[in-house]
Amino acid sequence: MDKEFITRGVKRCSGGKFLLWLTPWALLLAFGLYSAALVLIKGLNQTNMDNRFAFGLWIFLDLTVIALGAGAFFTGFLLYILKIDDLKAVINSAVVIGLVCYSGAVCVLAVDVGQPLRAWFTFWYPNVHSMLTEVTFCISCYLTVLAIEYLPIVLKNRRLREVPSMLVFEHELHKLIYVLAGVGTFLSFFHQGSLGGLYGVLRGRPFAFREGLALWPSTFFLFIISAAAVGPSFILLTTWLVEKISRKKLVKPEVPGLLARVSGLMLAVYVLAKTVDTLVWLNRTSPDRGFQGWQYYSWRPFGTWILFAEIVAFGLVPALILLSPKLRAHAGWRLSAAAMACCGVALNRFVMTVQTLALPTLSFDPFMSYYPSWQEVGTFLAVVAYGVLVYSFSFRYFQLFPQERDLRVQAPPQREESELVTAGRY
Amino acid sequence: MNARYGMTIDIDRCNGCGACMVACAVENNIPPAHAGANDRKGLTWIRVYKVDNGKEYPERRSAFVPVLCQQCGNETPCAHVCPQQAVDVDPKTGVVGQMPERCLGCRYCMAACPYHARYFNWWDPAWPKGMEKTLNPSVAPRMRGVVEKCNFCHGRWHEARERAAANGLAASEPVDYVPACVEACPAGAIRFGNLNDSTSEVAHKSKEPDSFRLLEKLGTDPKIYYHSKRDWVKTIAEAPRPGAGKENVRG
Amino acid sequence: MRGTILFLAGLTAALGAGWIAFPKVLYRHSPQPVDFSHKVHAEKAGQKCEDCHAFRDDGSFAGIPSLEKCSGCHAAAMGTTAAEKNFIEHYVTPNREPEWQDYAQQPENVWFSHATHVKRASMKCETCHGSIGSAGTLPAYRVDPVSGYSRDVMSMDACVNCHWQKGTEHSCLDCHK
Amino acid sequence: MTTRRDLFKIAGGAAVGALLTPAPWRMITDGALWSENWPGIPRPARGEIRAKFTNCTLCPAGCAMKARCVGDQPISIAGVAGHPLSHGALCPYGIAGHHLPYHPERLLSGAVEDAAAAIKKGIGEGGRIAVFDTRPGRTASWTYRRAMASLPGGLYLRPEAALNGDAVDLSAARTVLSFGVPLLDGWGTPGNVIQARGNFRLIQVEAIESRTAAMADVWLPTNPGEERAIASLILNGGMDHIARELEDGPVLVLGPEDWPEIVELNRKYGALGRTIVSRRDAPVPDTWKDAAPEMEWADAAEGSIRVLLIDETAPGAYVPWHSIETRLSRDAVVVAFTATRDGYARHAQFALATAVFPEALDDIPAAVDSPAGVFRLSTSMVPSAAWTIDPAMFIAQLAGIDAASALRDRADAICRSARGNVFHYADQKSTPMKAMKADAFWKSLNEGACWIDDLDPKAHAPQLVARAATRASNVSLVETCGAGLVSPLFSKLHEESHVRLARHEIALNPAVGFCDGERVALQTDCGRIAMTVLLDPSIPPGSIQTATGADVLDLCGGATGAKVVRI
Amino acid sequence: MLPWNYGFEWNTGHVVFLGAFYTVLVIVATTVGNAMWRSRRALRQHTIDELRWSSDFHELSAADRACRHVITGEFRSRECPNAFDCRKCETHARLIANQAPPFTGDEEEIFGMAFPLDRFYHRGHTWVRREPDGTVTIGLDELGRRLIGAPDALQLPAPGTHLSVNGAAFRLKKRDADVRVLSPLDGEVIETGTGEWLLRLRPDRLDEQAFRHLLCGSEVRPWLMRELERLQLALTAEGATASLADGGIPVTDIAAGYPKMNWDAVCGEMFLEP
Repeated sequence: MDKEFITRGVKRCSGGKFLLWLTPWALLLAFGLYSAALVLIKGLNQTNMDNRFAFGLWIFLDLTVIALGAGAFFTGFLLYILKIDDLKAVINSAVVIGLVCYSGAVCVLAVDVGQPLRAWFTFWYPNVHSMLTEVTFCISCYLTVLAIEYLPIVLKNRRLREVPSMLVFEHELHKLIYVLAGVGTFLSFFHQGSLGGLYGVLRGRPFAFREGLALWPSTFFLFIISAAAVGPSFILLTTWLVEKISRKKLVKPEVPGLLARVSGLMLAVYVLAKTVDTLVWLNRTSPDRGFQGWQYYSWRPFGTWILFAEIVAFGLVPALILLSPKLRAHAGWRLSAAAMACCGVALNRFVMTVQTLALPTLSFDPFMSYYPSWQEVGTFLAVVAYGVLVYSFSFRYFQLFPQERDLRVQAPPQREESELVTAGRY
Repeated sequence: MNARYGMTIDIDRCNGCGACMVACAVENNIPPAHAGANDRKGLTWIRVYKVDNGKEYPERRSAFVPVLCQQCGNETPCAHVCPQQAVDVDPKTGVVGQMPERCLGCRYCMAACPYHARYFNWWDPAWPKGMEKTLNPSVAPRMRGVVEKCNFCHGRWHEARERAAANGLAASEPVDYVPACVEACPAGAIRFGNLNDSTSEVAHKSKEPDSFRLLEKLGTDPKIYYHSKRDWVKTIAEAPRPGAGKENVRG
Repeated sequence: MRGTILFLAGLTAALGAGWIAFPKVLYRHSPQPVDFSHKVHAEKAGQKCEDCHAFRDDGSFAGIPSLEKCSGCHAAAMGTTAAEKNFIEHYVTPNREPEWQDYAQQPENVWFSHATHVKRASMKCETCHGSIGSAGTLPAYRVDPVSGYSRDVMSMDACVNCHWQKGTEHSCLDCHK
Repeated sequence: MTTRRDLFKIAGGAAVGALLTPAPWRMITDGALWSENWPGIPRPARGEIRAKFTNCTLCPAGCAMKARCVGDQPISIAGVAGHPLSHGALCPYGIAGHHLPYHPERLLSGAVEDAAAAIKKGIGEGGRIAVFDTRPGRTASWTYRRAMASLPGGLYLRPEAALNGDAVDLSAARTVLSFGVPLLDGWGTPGNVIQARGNFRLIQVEAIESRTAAMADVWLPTNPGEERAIASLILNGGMDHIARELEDGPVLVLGPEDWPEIVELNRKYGALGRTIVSRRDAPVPDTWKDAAPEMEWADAAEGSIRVLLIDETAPGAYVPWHSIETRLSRDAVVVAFTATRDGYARHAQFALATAVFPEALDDIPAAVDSPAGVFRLSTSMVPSAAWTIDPAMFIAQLAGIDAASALRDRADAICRSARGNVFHYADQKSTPMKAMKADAFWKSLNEGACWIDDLDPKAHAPQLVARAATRASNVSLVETCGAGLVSPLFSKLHEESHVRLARHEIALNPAVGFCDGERVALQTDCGRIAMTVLLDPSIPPGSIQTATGADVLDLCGGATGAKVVRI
Repeated sequence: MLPWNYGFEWNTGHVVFLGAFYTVLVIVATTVGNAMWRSRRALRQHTIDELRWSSDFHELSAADRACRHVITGEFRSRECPNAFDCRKCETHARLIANQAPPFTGDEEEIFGMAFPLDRFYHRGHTWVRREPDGTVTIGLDELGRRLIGAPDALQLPAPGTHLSVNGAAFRLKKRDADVRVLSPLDGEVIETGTGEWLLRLRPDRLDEQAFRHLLCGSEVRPWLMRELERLQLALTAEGATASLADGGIPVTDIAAGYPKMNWDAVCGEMFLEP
C-alpha cells in the first residue's frame, strides 16, 4: 500500500481506484507509443503529410500545447518576480502542467523529424538566423529548468523527505527557485516568440509573413502575449477539472478570480495587438508582395469567418468576460471564457500552421487539404495520456495544491499585522 | 568574378513531354516512385505543370511550365530558415545547395519555399533489382527522411571541374557543364548559363521583355527566367487568383 | 568519506573503460589480403606512386591498382618473399582480384578529385596519405562498424582546415555530392 | 556490506566519469554517421567513365544515342548533337531506355522447346504459317520473309500503312494540316519534327487539346468523331479560313491516312511528290531477293493461318487483336516473341522472352519522316540475359536458313551500292560510302554511325491508296511507347506528377461527374477494361483521353464510341 | 556551438546567440550547484533534527504557527518567527519582563484532563518536570496520552542519547498513526521509563532561560482550549460526526471512538508533524 507516500492529512482515493483510473490512460499511451514506433521505424510515410503539407497535425498541436503550457512560466513570473503570493496556490500544478506540455511537445518533435539521430546537429552546427534554432535551444533549456523546478515538488514527498540530504536540498533549492523562475521566464519569452517567428519569417508564404519589429516579425510578440494570456486560463481549467475529478476543494476562492483577471488582461492586450497586426498585414505587407489580402479568404472552407472567430469570437468575447468582475465571479462564465480563450489560441496556431500550407502560392497551385493519419493522431494521444499519467501521479503523491490541507475545513482566519492588544491579564 | 548560374525556359517551346523530369531522375539517382507515392509525396526535382488560361472549352488553352528549384539569390528562403546549415548558397556559382547528410528532415525549408521545389524522402530509396547498376557515381543516393532538391546537376559541375583540372585548365569551359534537363530537352526550351556573363545566351534572353520570373514580387530574386510571347501565360508569374488556379489538376 | 571513495571508484572505472577499453572494442580490425610492401616497390623496384596509382583517361583517379596491373610484373615470381609467392598463387594464377581495403576511402557523399588536388594544386601524396608510401608493411585496416568508415579516412575538419587556409572553402557542395 | 546508497554513489561516479570519456559522444556521432549509409541505400559502382554510341529501337524513329557508361554499364543516355535525322533530340522513353533490362515486369522466360514443337506440329499438319512483324523493313524482317519463302505456304504479314514505303518530307512543308496526328508528341523522328517546326504552320484538327494541339498555330476543336466531316468540308471548299491557310504551300495533310478525304486533300493541295515523297529502302543482298512478299495482315484470308509467329520486339503500329484473330484457324498456334506480358503475349499460347534495348543487336529502318533510306544499328551495350532468344535466329532455324550474319551481309550490300554517306557519331563527321571499306563500315556501324542514302534522283510521285476507313471514335489515344516496356522512372510522369497519362488512366472532364482517382471501366463494343479516372478540365465533356496500352488498342481500335462506366 | 565547429563565425549573430545560451546554462548550473553547496553546509552546521523541525515548522498551517502570546490573547495574531523556540525571542523576553506568568494555584483538572501546573508543557504535547535531583522527567501530557491511548509501539531513545529542543524525542505508533514526539528540552537521556514519565534527562542547563520556551501556569488553559479546537478541526476534517466543542470531554482513548478515522492525520496535526 502506498499510504506512506501520500502527504499526511490529505485524502486520496484507494490504490485500487487509482489503478482503475490509470488503466485507460496507460492503454492509450501504449497505443500511442505503438504508432510513434511505427513512424520512427518505417519513416514519415506513415503520416499523411506530404511535400506541400510539410507540417501537419503535430506542429499545430505542439504549438498549441506549448502555448497552453505557458502558464508555468507566466505564473512563475507573476509569483516569484512580481511577488503575487496568492499564486503559490497553483504554482506547483502549473509547473507540472508546463513540464508535461513541454516534454510532450519535444517528444512529438523528435518523432516529427525525418532523421532524429541527427537532431543534435542543431546544437552543434546552429544556424543562428533560423527561428527553429532559437526554438530548439530555448525549449530544451527551458525543459531543463522545468525539470529542476519540478524537483522540489518531488522531494517534498512525505517519504523522500525522510532522507536528510533530500529534505535539505529541497529546502535550499526552494529558496533559489526565483532565479530559475527568472531564467524560465526569459527562455519561454523567447521560444514562445520564436515559435511565432517560425511562420512570421516565411517570406515565401505571404499569408504567414509579417514585417519585423526590431529583429523579429510581429508574430513573435503576438505569440508571447497570447501564450501569457491562455497560460492562466488553462491553469484555471485544469484546476477546476482536478477539483471536479478528485471531488476536493484545492484552492481558495480568490485564486481563480485572480487567474481570470490576469488572463483577461493579457487577452485584451493580445486582441488589440492582433487586430492592429492583421490590418497592417492585409493592407500593406501582403499587397506589397503581390498577394491581395482578400484572396486568402476566398478558398473554401477558410473564409473570413476564421478571421472573425479567431479575433472576436474566441478573443475579444472571452477577454471581456474575464475582465468584467461580475461575470468573472461566476464560475460558469469564468470557465467557459477560459475555455474559449484556449480555443482561440489553438485556432490561431492552426491558422498559422495548416492554413498557411494549404493556401497556394503559385498561380497554378491547387488549394490543398490534409487529414492526419491514425499514426499521427495516435502519437499525439500518447502525449495526452502521458500528461494525464504524470499529472495524476504528481497529484496523488506530491502537494500540487498547498492550500488543499488547510481547505479540508473552512478557511482559517487570515493573518493581519501583529499588534499588541494588552500586556494585562484576563 | 563569381558566376551566377541561371536558366531561361521558353514555355512556348515546351510540349510537356517530360524528358527533363526523366533525365533529371536518371542523372541524380532519384528512385522510382514507391508503391504508396503520389504527386504529393513524389520526388521530382523538376516538375512540369500544365497551366491554362482558365477559360472553358473550346476557348481553353494550355501551356506546360517546368518548375525546378528557382535558386533564389536574395535572402534565400530555405537557406535562411534551415536550423543546422544544411542549405547554403555557393557564392561562386549562386547555386543553392542542399546537404542531405546534414539535414535532419524538419521540413522547415519546404514550408518556406514558395515554389514547392523541395522534396522530402518519405521512403527509403529503392530501385528494381539490377537497376542500381545504372546509378550515377557522381551523385550520392539520399537516405529516407531528408529533403532534396535541384542543384543544377552539381555532379556534372564536379566532373567538369575535374576534367578541366586533368587537362591542366584553371576553370571548366561553360560548354562542359550543362544540367541534365537542359541536355535532355528535345525542343531546346531550357537554356543554361552564367547570368553574370553578359555574352551568354541566358543573360540576353533573361533581359528580353517576354521574360519573367515566378512570384518576382516576393523579392527572392530567382535565377530561373521563363519566357513566353502569350500574354495569358505571363500571368502565371503572379499570385493565385481563386477560381483560376485551383482548376488545374494535371502536371 | 566512504561515499567519496565509492564515487571516485565509479569515476575511475568509467574513465578507464571509456579511454582504454572503448577504442579497442570500437574498431573492427581486418588484415589486407596481401602483405604488400610499398617500401620494397619504392626502393627495390624504384617505382613512383603514380606508376601504380594512376589517373584514368577520363581524368578520374584509378586508386588501388587492379590485379591486371600487378600481374604485369608479377606474372612469375620476381623475388623470393613468401608474400609474393602467396600473392601469385592465390590471386595472380587464379586471376582473382584481391579485395584490398582502402584506408582513405571517402564516404559516398564526398566528391574528392585527385586531379584537382594533384594536378591543379600540385600537392604531394604524402600531404594526405602520410608515410604509407614508404612503409614496410601494410597497417591493419581498422573500420568503425557502426559508421562503416575507415579509421584512417581524412576527416571533414582536416579538409576544411586546409581549404580554409587556402581560401578555397566556399560551400558544402564544393566537396559533397 | 553495501547499501543501495553505495550503489547510487558508484553509479553516480560512473556516470560522471563516462561523460568525461569519448565513448558517449562517439556513439552519438556514430549514430548520425550510420544514418548516412543506413542499410539498403545502394552504392553506385565507380569506374572509368566512357561514352558509347548506339541507336534507339524503342520506336521506329531510331534516334541516335550517346550513352554515358561506367565501365561497360550505361548509366545515362543523351542524344547525339548534329545528327542529320534526330538532331540530338531524344524522347523521355529513349532517355531512360537503359533501364529496360531491369524492369520488374519484364518477361523472364518462355517454353521455347514446347513452342518449337507446337509450331513443327502445326506445319506438319500442313497449315499455313505466318510471321507478323510489327516493324517491317528491318534486316530481321528480311530474314522472316526469306524463312517464310522457304516454308510451304509461309506468309509475312505487316501492319497496314497508307504511305507504304513512302515518306513525309516535313522540311519541305510550309503548312501542315493534321487530323489528330500527335505530330509534336512522338510522331516520326521527334528531333526532325522539332527541327522542321520552325518552317511550317500547323493546323491541328482535334477534339482534345493534345500536346500537339496546344503547340499548334491553329487548333480547330471538333466534336469527337467529326474530324472526317471537317476534312470533307475543307475538301469541298468549306471553312475558307482554313482553305486560305492551305493556299500557302507546299502543304502536307496528315491524318488516319486510310481516310479517302486525307488522300484527296493531299492530292488537291499537291502534297504528293513534294511533301509526300517515295523512298528507296536500304539495299539488301541479291541472294535475299527470293523472299516472301510483304502482305498486310488485312489481306490474309479469314481463318487461314494455322501457326502465327508475332515479333513485337521492335514496337511499331499495333493491330488490334480482334482483327488478327479472324485470320486464324480454329486450332491455331500463336507464338509471341516479346519482352513484356501485356502485348500480344496476352493472346498467345507461347510467349518467348526476348532481349530488350540495349541488349539486342538490331537495325532500325528509316522513319516515316525520313525521305532518304537509312541503315543504323542498335548495338548490344549490355550482354543479353541467358534466357532470352533472338526471334530472327529462332525463325531462321525453323526454316533451316542461315541468318547468323544477316546484318553484316546487308551492311556489305549497302557498302557495295556505294550510295549515300556515313555519319559517325563520335566525331560527328560524315564520309561518303564510296570512300569506305566494308570492314570499316561495319566497324563504324557498331561504334555508332548511320548510313543515309542519297535522295533518289528519279523518284516518282507516290500513290496513296484509300481504304475502307476505320470509324472515328471519341477516344483520343495518347501515344505511349507502343506496347513495349517503359523505364520504372516514368513514375515521375505518372504517379509522381500527371504530366503523362499512365496506362489504365483516363482523363475526363470534371463535369462528367466522376471523381479523381475513381476506378471505372472503359467500355466499347469490343469489351471493357478497368481504368482510373484523372480529372482534366481541358478534356471536353463527351471525350475520353487515354494512353495506348496494347489492351486499350485492342479495345478501341476500330470501335465507334467508348463510354466510361462505374464499377 | 563551439568556435572550432564547422560553420561557426565570429559575428554578432553567433556571439550574441551562443553567448545568451551559455549564460543561461551557467546560471542554471550555478543555481543548482549553489543549492547543493548550501545543503551540504546546512547538514554540516546543524543537526538533522533542527533542519527537519525548521522545515516541518514551515509546513505547519498558518494557524498552528501562532505565537504563544496570541493564545493568551495578548496579540490578535502573530506568527512565531522562531519555530517555537522562545529562548531567543525578544518579544517574548519583553513581555515576560513586564510580568512573568504566575502560578494560579496548582490546577489539576482542565476539561477533566489532568494538567498539573507543577511542570512545563511543550506545544508538541509533552511535559517537563524538574526533579529534585537536578534531572528532569519528560512525559506525554494528558491530551497526548488520550490521543494515543495504549500505543501499539513506543520507540524510546537509548540512554546516553542527546536530545535537543524540537528534535525528535521518541516515536509513537497507534493504528495507522506513526508520529515522532518533539523533545521539549536539550539534554542527555539517562533513563527511560514506561509509567508516568517516559524519559529522564540530564538537561544541559537548568537556569530559567532553559525553560523559557515552555508553557506553564496560566498559559496552559488557553493553550489547551486552542488545542482542543485544533483537535476538533482535525477530527471534522477527517470526517468526524460527534463533536467535542460542546464541552464534550475527550474520552480516555479518543482513537477508539473513531475506528475508521485516518488517525495518522489527526496525530500528525496534534503532534505538529505535517
